[in-house]
Amino acid sequence: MNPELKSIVEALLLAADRALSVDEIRSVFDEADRPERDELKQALAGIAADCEHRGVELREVASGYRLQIRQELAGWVNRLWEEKPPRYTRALLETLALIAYRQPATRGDIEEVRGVSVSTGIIRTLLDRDWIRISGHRETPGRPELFVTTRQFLDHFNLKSLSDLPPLSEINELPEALPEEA
Amino acid sequence: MNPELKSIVEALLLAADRALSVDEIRSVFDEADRPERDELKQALAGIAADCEHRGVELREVASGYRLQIRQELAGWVNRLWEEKPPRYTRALLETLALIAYRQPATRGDIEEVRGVSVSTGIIRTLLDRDWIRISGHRETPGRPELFVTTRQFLDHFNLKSLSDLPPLSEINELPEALPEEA
Amino acid sequence: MVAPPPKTPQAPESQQQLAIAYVAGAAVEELPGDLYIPPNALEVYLEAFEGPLDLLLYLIKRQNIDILEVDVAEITDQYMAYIELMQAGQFELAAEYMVMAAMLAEIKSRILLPRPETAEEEEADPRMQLIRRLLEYERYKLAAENLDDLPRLNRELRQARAGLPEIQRTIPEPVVELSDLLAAMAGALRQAELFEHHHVSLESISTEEKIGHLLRSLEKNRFVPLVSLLDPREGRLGVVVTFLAIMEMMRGAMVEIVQSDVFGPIHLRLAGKEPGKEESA
Repeated sequence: MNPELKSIVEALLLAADRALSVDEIRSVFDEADRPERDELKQALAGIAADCEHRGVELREVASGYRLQIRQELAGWVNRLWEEKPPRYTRALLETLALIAYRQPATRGDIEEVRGVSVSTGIIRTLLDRDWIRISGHRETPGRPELFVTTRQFLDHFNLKSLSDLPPLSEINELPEALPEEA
Repeated sequence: MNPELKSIVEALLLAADRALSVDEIRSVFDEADRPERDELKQALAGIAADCEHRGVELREVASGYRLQIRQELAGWVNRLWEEKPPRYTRALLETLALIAYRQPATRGDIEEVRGVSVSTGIIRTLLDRDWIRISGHRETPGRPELFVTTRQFLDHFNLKSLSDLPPLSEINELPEALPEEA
Repeated sequence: MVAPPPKTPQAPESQQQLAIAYVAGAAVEELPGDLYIPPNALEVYLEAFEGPLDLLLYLIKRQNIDILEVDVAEITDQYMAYIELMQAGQFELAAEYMVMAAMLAEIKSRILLPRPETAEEEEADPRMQLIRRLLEYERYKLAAENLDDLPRLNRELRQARAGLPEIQRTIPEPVVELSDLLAAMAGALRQAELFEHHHVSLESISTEEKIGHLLRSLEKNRFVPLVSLLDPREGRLGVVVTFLAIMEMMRGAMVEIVQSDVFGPIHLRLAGKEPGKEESA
């Protein structure tokens, strides 16, 4: 078996962060040196064997193969999250703040103030967290979505109503505290 | 060396989506069986050795250790994504380079060397990416913001510290006088 | 990023002909071959430069000479040719390009004018500051290229990640305090203000406009003191552009300049011929 093939397949599995089917793996190779399915299965078997004494194992699931952290190690891995909850980026917080103060606001409105484009990921995260919702569309070309904050947003920040947000004039005096890990 | 320790550390590195410091790794263990720093470093060295012929490598960057896909395999791995990695403009890269090599630097400092104004979009993009942050203000009229690079910047560019940046080219000693013009 | 403009194999001698053949306002007609760009490509072309320093570096590198050996007078001519070309293409130039034009013209005029023999004045070679800036810019231009060549995450490198074990506590949501949110708003507002400041740009004074203005102030057969043509309200840049305009007019034989005594006042008058008209014998 081609040892290099094993390395490539392992790299693919660890880069993808999801299960990959045999065909997906084959598709990243140029046609000229695309491995046969059997060859690939052999490489996968080799990876599985190498994992014997490692922290991960090769699993075959419905959509293909994935390298997964061993069940026995779940306890340690979970502590990693306990120790350090993820944090939001400055871009996300500014987007949320602008929606809170300027609602209803479109993506374009936010981009105008911030001078950079607002990523879809940020809007998705805010929607997923139920902090903002789409209240409608602005009747301008493209009919952009109008975002407003939700009740959950008020609850999270312990506000009774939007009028409890400090006025902008006060905010401008605030020092710019930057989220930066120590 | 405890072989199990190596497995746990590997699992942690593959569970996190960022580099982990030695202290972060130690903190997931109960105090009773928390490995000493030396022991942990040995485990990390063991992992690095195991990676020798694999598709991943252990790399120490500014925030700690991470397992990453070998650079040589980027050609295959990148085909898993439709999206092309972002390309940055020269203006952005020059601004970033000036901040990296001159930090702390103000917008004015950057503009002086580049001879053009620095767009707000560029500064925003760099702040959004967490590659730079505002470290304070220079005590000159206007109190301009001082920018420095972050650990995330070093992590992203695969560097352990600022001293790993490619050296800035030397400026040759200027002659006392220039030749007379024709 | 736009690829740098292609180098055309052009003998350096031909660049001497850059002594431009246009008169103020008139269409740019005679351009050296390596300077010709289809009008629709102009925008793309200018975008290839990161500003006046970058353009100057390109002009210098094109001749394969060291920055230290640059002939400021010649490079000024070439630079002006580009500026004219861009303006002829109705391209709105950033103020920085005009400021650099003025600075170059100032240096050029100081080189061309006889220099007083005092030692202090000798020390300040006006070319030195320009060269220092060019070297410094080149240094960081290179540093930026090196930075771009470093392997980086999600381009050459990927974080290796494995699937998480099944019984997995939910990852906690990030905590955000109201103060974090307000600080973010403060940051956004401050940045927006900064953004607005940057809409205020230098009002550029073009050499062409200045020539037109000077033509109106000068009369045939009457000498006007040079000093009276300088308007302090236009600032340093205005003064430099005035000199630049006068130099252009000299080249076009549109003005006569007279200085009767050494270090005496300089006077100008309109030359015998009108710009653009054939000289009548």
